[in-house]
Amino acid sequence: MDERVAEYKRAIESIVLVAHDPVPAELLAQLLEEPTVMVEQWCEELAESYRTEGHGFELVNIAGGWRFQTAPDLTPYVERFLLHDQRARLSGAALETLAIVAYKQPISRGQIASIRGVDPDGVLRTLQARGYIDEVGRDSGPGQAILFGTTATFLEKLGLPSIDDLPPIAEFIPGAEVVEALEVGLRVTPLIEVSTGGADGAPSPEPGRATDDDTTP
Amino acid sequence: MDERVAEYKRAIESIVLVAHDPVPAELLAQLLEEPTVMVEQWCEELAESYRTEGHGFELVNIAGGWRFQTAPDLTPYVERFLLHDQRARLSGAALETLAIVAYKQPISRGQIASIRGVDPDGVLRTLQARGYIDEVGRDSGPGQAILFGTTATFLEKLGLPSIDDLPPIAEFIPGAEVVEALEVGLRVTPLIEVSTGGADGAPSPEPGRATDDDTTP
Amino acid sequence: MAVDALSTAPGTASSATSGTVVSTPVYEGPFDMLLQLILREQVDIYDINLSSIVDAYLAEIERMQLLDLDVATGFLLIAATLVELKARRLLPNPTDIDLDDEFALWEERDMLLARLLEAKTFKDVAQIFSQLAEDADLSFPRVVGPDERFGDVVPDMLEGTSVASLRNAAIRALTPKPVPVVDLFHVNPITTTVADAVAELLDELPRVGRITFRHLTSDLGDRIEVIIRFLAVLELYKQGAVEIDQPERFGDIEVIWSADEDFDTAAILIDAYDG
Repeated sequence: MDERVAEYKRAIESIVLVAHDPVPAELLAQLLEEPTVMVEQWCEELAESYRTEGHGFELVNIAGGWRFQTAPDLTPYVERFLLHDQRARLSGAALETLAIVAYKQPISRGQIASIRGVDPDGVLRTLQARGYIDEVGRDSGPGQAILFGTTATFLEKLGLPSIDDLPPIAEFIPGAEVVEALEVGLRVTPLIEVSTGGADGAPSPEPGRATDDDTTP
Repeated sequence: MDERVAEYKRAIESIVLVAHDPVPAELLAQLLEEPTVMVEQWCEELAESYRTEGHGFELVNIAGGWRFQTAPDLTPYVERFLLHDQRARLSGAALETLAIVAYKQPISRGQIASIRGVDPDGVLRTLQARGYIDEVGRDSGPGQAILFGTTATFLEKLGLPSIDDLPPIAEFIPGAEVVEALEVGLRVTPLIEVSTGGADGAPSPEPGRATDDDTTP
Repeated sequence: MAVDALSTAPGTASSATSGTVVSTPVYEGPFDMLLQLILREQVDIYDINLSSIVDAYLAEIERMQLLDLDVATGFLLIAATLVELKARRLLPNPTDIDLDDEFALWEERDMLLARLLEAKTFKDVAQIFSQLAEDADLSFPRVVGPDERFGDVVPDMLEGTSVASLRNAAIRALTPKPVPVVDLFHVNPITTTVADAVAELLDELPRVGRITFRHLTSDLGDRIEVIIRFLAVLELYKQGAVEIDQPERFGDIEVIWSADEDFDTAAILIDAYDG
């Protein structure tokens, strides 16, 4: 039994070595004619053994499959060999748009525009050209707007196993202090009323600013 | 000392992992800044350790360099994978790149990059590995960029008698040089004094242009 | 190598001028500008006066050398809401308020608040994405594929690809993408001022009464001229000479002449864009 497992692990190594893209555990399971759960366990064990043996490569679960990649601490050597920095950095606008698409997919251009407040056309084109997003369907509404979603390349770019591994969006909803700052900033109430609420009661020389620090909900 | 050797071995593993061609020991020696004889010894030791640990891959010295390859006894698994891999179709990006080469040959990597807006390196290598395109010459310009063209295999696969039998594409599509000029134009600050209204309608030479031509390797 | 305009570092815009790269803070649209004004610089809405936003905006245009009309449209909308909020806060007598107007304004404010919060959320997510990508970029995947020993087994990747689909791919790849920027080969020094544009509008608007912003700017070649005219519309809105209506978000804006018969146009002209 142990010998067979060793054989399967060797087979996994050989298949992943020749693959262009991450190999899904399901595909490995099909090729080995073994259950997917077992294959997943063997992959984990292989990955762990590479780590403990201190190899220069690692086996990782990324974008829905397993692949070989170089260990992160060896980047200087690999970059020196490849002679160029292959990393394509994304602008703030591109990252924000990508974030919206990732969490709200499928999403139309118009919906992105209304969240960002700017026309996302150019950014969408760049993200699509780089393969991070793609058209995933059409809106059923009258305009039949194109809907966008993220791709496997996006997951690879972020080093994530699947879209479910994105951090939960709830973690990013601004905290009470931010909401408060915005509310104060956009307060409708006339200034006269606002400035009378202070505990000290003394009229401040700059009424609009006085409430900034001590507004309590 | 032993620790440094371990680090060098890891670096060798990482470099050879991403290399498309066998990596000469001399090149590894250069990258590690260590003597070639030492590098050769470390490669031998790595190869030996893979054998004794019974991995599914091996490190071999072939065609003047070191590379990873699958163990011979696992060939059935590898072949099964390659035959079953549903994803072995040309991606949209690859097809577009192939189309650009087909219609615009001979064409340099830099010219393709400026048309597609992304680095075509990986795609070109895939297309070349499949025998659909090949290097057909060198640019006469300062960079002597490699020029690509399609192969006989490409014509055969598409059932075309010759490259002249490709269906024509509309005249309005500008050549690569126009698209490139457009891109260059977008990168420079627009506050250039341009004399307008030449009677012949010829655009005046664009100052930013000259330096951008030699970005092709 | 093709360097696209988006590959600059987050939060900065690089403009290459004769070799030197100048980095300046960038507002990613009107929400972002407002967020930064309120949160980063910790200024209260009371301190945000219109002219300073307009100044910042013009400065931004000058730095970026690139402007999309939609950016301007979004900015105009938010500026309008801000002006209204500001006006309400400065109102001397709170009892003088029309309740319907008051609710409408609250609604607008809540909408703006909600959108700012949403914008802030994704801005923070973008930071995490940036970090994830940076970490992931440290590892290089093996994408070598099978060696020559498997040459016979590798399926033909062109199988199922027709000549027609290759032709279509060529058309897709070679058709230049529409680029929403100023025609850089015909940029002239900017000669018009906001005051000039206000004068033109004061001549035109009372005659036409109601006109879309698109129509109002259809004769203008340069985007910068469009922007200047839009700033002029904003100025007239501030002075209460026009009303602005936009039925659809990001749709065309209607400018409606709403001044009284005895509206003092001369006063506006003198006042226009003094700050």
